[in-house]
Amino acid sequence: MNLHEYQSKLRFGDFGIPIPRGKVAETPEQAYDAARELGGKVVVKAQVLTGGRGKAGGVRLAGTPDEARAHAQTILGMDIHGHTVHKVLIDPAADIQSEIYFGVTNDRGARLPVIICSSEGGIAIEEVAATMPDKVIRVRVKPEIGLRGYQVANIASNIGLPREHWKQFGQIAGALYKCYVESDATLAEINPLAVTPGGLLAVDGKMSIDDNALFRHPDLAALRDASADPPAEIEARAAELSYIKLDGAIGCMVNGAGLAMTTMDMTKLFGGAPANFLDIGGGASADKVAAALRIILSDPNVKAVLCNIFGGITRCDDVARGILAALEEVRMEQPMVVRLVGTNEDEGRQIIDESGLPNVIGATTLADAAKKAVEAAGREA
Amino acid sequence: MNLHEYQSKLRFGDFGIPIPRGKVAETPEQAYDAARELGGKVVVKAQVLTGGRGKAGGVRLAGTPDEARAHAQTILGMDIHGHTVHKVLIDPAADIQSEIYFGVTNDRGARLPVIICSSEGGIAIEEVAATMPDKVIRVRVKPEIGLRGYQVANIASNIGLPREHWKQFGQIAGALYKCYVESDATLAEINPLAVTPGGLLAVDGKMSIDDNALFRHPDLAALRDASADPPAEIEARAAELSYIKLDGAIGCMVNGAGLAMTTMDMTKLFGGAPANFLDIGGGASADKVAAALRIILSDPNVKAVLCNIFGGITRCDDVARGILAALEEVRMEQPMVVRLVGTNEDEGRQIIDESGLPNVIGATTLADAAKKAVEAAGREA
Amino acid sequence: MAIYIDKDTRVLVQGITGYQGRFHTYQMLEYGTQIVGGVTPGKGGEWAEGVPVFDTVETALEATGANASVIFVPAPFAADAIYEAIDAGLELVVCITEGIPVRDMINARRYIDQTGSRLIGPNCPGLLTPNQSKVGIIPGDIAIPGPVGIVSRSGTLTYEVVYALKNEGTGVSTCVGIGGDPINGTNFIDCLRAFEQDPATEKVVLIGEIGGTAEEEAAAYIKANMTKPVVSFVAGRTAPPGRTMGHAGAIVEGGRGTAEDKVKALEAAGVKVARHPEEIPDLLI
Amino acid sequence: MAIYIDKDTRVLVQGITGYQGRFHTYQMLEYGTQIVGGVTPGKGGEWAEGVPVFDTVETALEATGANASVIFVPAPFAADAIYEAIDAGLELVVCITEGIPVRDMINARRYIDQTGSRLIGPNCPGLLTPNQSKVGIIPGDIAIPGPVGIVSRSGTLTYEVVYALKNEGTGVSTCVGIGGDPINGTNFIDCLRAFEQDPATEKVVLIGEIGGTAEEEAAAYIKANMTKPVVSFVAGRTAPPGRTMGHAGAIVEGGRGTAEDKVKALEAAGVKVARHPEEIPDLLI
Repeated sequence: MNLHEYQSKLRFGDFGIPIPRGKVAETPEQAYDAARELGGKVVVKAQVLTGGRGKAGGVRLAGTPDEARAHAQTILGMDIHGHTVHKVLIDPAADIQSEIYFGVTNDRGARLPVIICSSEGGIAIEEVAATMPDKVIRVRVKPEIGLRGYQVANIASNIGLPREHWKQFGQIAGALYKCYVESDATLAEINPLAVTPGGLLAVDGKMSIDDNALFRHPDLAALRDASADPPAEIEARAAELSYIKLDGAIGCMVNGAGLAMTTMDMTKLFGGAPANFLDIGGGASADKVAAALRIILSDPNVKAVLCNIFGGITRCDDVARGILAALEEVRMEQPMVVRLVGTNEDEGRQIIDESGLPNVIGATTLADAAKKAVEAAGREA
Repeated sequence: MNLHEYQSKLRFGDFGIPIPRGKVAETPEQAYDAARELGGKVVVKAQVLTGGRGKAGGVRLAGTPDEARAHAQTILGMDIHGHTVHKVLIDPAADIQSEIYFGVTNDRGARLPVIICSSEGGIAIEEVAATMPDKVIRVRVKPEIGLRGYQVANIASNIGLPREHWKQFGQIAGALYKCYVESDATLAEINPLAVTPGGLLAVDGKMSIDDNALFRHPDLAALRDASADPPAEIEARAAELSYIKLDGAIGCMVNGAGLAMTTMDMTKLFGGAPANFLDIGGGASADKVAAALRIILSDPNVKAVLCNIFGGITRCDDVARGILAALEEVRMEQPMVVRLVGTNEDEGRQIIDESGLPNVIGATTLADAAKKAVEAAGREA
Repeated sequence: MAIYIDKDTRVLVQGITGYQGRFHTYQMLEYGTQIVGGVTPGKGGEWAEGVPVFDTVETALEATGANASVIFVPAPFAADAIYEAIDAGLELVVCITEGIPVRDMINARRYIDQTGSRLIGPNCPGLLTPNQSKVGIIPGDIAIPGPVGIVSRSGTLTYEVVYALKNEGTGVSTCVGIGGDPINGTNFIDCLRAFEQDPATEKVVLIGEIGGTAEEEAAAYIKANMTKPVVSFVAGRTAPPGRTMGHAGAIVEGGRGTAEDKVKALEAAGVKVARHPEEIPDLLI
Repeated sequence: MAIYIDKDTRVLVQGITGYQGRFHTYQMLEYGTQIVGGVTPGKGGEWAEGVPVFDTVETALEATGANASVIFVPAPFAADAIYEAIDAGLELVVCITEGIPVRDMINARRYIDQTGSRLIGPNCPGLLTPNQSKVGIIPGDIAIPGPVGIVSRSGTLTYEVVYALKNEGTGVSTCVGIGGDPINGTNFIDCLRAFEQDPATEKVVLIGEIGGTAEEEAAAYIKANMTKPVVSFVAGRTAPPGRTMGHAGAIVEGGRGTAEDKVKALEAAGVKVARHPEEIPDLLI
């Protein structure tokens, strides 16, 4: 789960990291009030869970409250890479002398948290890594002893940070690592960490929280902003399904992520294209299957549905019942290829067969199922 | 540094451990008010940093506010093993069905924190260990993974805790371990952890904090109650000296704990007895030496002083100057044996010699110094 | 012979009284696995599917002499179950549970590496040595005994492969699902090494997916160390970069870990890579 | 020959720009120790006592090829200095700092045990190999080279013994102060083993004190493994039970760790125990 810039920075602030004393506005008038209260120049920043908002015009400098209102007027409601802007952050403009990148994430290969730091902040770290790899410092942290002061001194030395900032840099580094660990984050980054006449300042920030750990962070879970998510993804999350919309015509319903990807791959192999990734998970109930089918059919691009279930924990008869339940609510015009193999496969097939559904096509092997789905989608298109 | 019962329990409460909703009273009237506010039976408990207060009459049950006032009247000002009672805790009397001991300390041999638990709570755990060793459960904790739920289940099972209390017991165990770690404690114990009709309750508690870690716990350092400490120990702490009063006639001033103990041992070996343990530490300044001498001479039992310095970090000339400085303030009637060896020993001896102090006796070896001190104390006695 | 489990493996089920624990205990017993006990704190003394339940692994171990455990406890408590099994000294710990926080697994894996125990998973289907033992949730009837060792990051995709082999009359020595999480206890290389040494295994199937660099590392290992032929399949050629494809941890990180990269690395190591799972039996011939 | 340090030991001083660091750097240089660099974060590029100062151990190591360090940084930062030295791969780390919190040392010791480095201390006077090297704060002029190895939990008490030996014309191979803290890096047994193997050491003096069970464990080790004669002294016969005698961690726990217990255990292991430190030279003859 990703946090907005303003949410991330407030959390950084809770851990003692210096952040701008900004305000969130949801209307141009609120932006005006915020700018007036802050005084001086402000930055109006779109709060959207996607990158590249600066280039998209979502970040603008305002010299007066009126200008702030005008910018907010422009930015609020703007669409940035498919995300609608509902909030802007009004931050006092900082007098930035130089910009540092400072982030924490997991190094999967080393199976350790890793600090990533660069003197070249203010731009995407991937860009720095690609163009100036020497400028990206990576320091792994052993969780049992945490980020050590000496490691921070090494980093400060490596990025050539002036010594008068070392002490504060050490505090910020320690605080960000603590924030990362205690938030069960998978990413916590400050970019830029600005060097200003008043010291270091976390001018922009981003956090991603491990979804699997939200059970122990109800405060963070409550920060989820689903307003920009497509309705299908919201419904999928509610039903505990993994769903990602894609551009093809074949709606896929599969149990297991690996098999789901394979099923997608095979539609492509046989000349089609998947409309989505959808994993109904292990031991899926009929309810879950029904939700999955509703979500798939809500995509107007879908010309055919491919349901591929290899029963293990999941029972084929549950899946069959789920399909029937969904079709009582949702009208399905498209053909559906159904392949049920494994636990209770006979019972599952029988339920489908006896339902007398007109558009249902049975399949034996995975290849057979994929070919039939591609053909069916082709006929419909 | 030891915390009072009421301080320990308040800290336990901060970590989510259920504690009685008691109140501290410094006068009988406050005790009356507290008992009236709490209602019902209360226990009036002397707050002193020593054990055995129950047997000494420092813990009494009161049925009414008047009775609570009367008990407080008796207990306040009481001397318990050399500690004067300045505060009482008024706790509601708990309906105790059984008593558990639950503590955390360090197992030095294993170099790990260890949980100690017993179904036989309410009495000193040393007694249980001596008389019913099977009833004392020890479970070591690996700090990098902390106290695990399964370890707590093992403990609950071993002490025969009824299952309806397991969940709460797990929460309390986790909280006490967390409290122990985050307080840099060397001991955190609940005794008894009472089983009551309303669940488990930390009826009595004790904490010792690692003095060396107080720098990172200003809140805990502020809880120090020196009111019962002898003035000499308070002055020693202020001067960063290690001082412990003993019963003999030879005041010892030594640098280094091991050498200080050895010097004490040698007074005994040659027929005397040490009046104190006093380590002036490494690199002691003249100020520190002066404070040390003042503290030694404040003990009326002291018949002779034995100053044994082996210069390493500590410089003999600094020590000599400290002695002279102290003697300008404090009148010393007793003879003082001075042995200065090591760094700047010649300069040190010269300072002492040139001062023309009448009572100062030089010594060469450690044995020579100890013998001379015993003789001098004997002459004075 | 086989790897990791065989007919003598004596298994405890941690979380035996839960829905999944109970269901799969029944399935494992039906298959012939020696399930010698179950563990659910607070339910010691009960029975589940004819198996005695204990409060703790320690007491279960004393009573049963188990040497392995399989974990079905919910994600918030799964790391604790792993520590309990490891601290009790079990040789093999199979964690089926999915959704364990990454931080829990980083810490657990560091801890396990200091012990002599082997963890399989988490978020894995477990192991199957046909006609001897199954520890986990792999449907037993989809495999027959034979000379092919299988190691996979996936669950149901593995079943497809095993089932396709059976349909062609090819059997399996041991099938190991190592799980799809970014941090797990046993990786491809551990299993490849074990299969290389296992006399019952003649050929190996490695089933990978996008994300991470485990397949690339496996390829390097195969090139340097494997004498037995390896056939592979990699899922996720059509997955868009930068998106997480479900809980499998299949993340394409900064251009690394694409299916193309993995296929290329494996082919360069002499591995035949199937275009789809049902091609695997042909490539094994 | 000697143990742990000799004329080839190349030493970094961590905390070189502090009062103690600077003073003892001068003393060590005077004695002939190879002090090749110092470390103080934020002071890289400066010089102290003629020695170059670096910001970090890593950079100091690259520039100097040191293989040991001695730590004089204040207690709140000492654990960090230990981790820095260990992580840089130094073979020997000597921590003089006293007053490090117990919890810091519990964690540090667990960490160090997974590495190949040796920590001496904390709260110790360091090591002295006469006429070759001194790493720490032991006054160099109180010892002459010779065949007696010394290991001690104490500081100034050790100096007394070394000095008494010198006064009798007896020299020292290496003197190791392991420190008085409850948790330290190197114990009696480590040093006894090293002395037993060191050709330059013919006899060993072990200086203990009340508290803990280190002397009892050393006695058991001596009985089982030492062929060289051991002479001992134990401080604290007059210390009252249950009180802490200063920072030395000399705590009598539940009746264990008394001076009498320790003397008894040592004598039972064939060790001659002196009644006072100045008797030791006689017992060595």
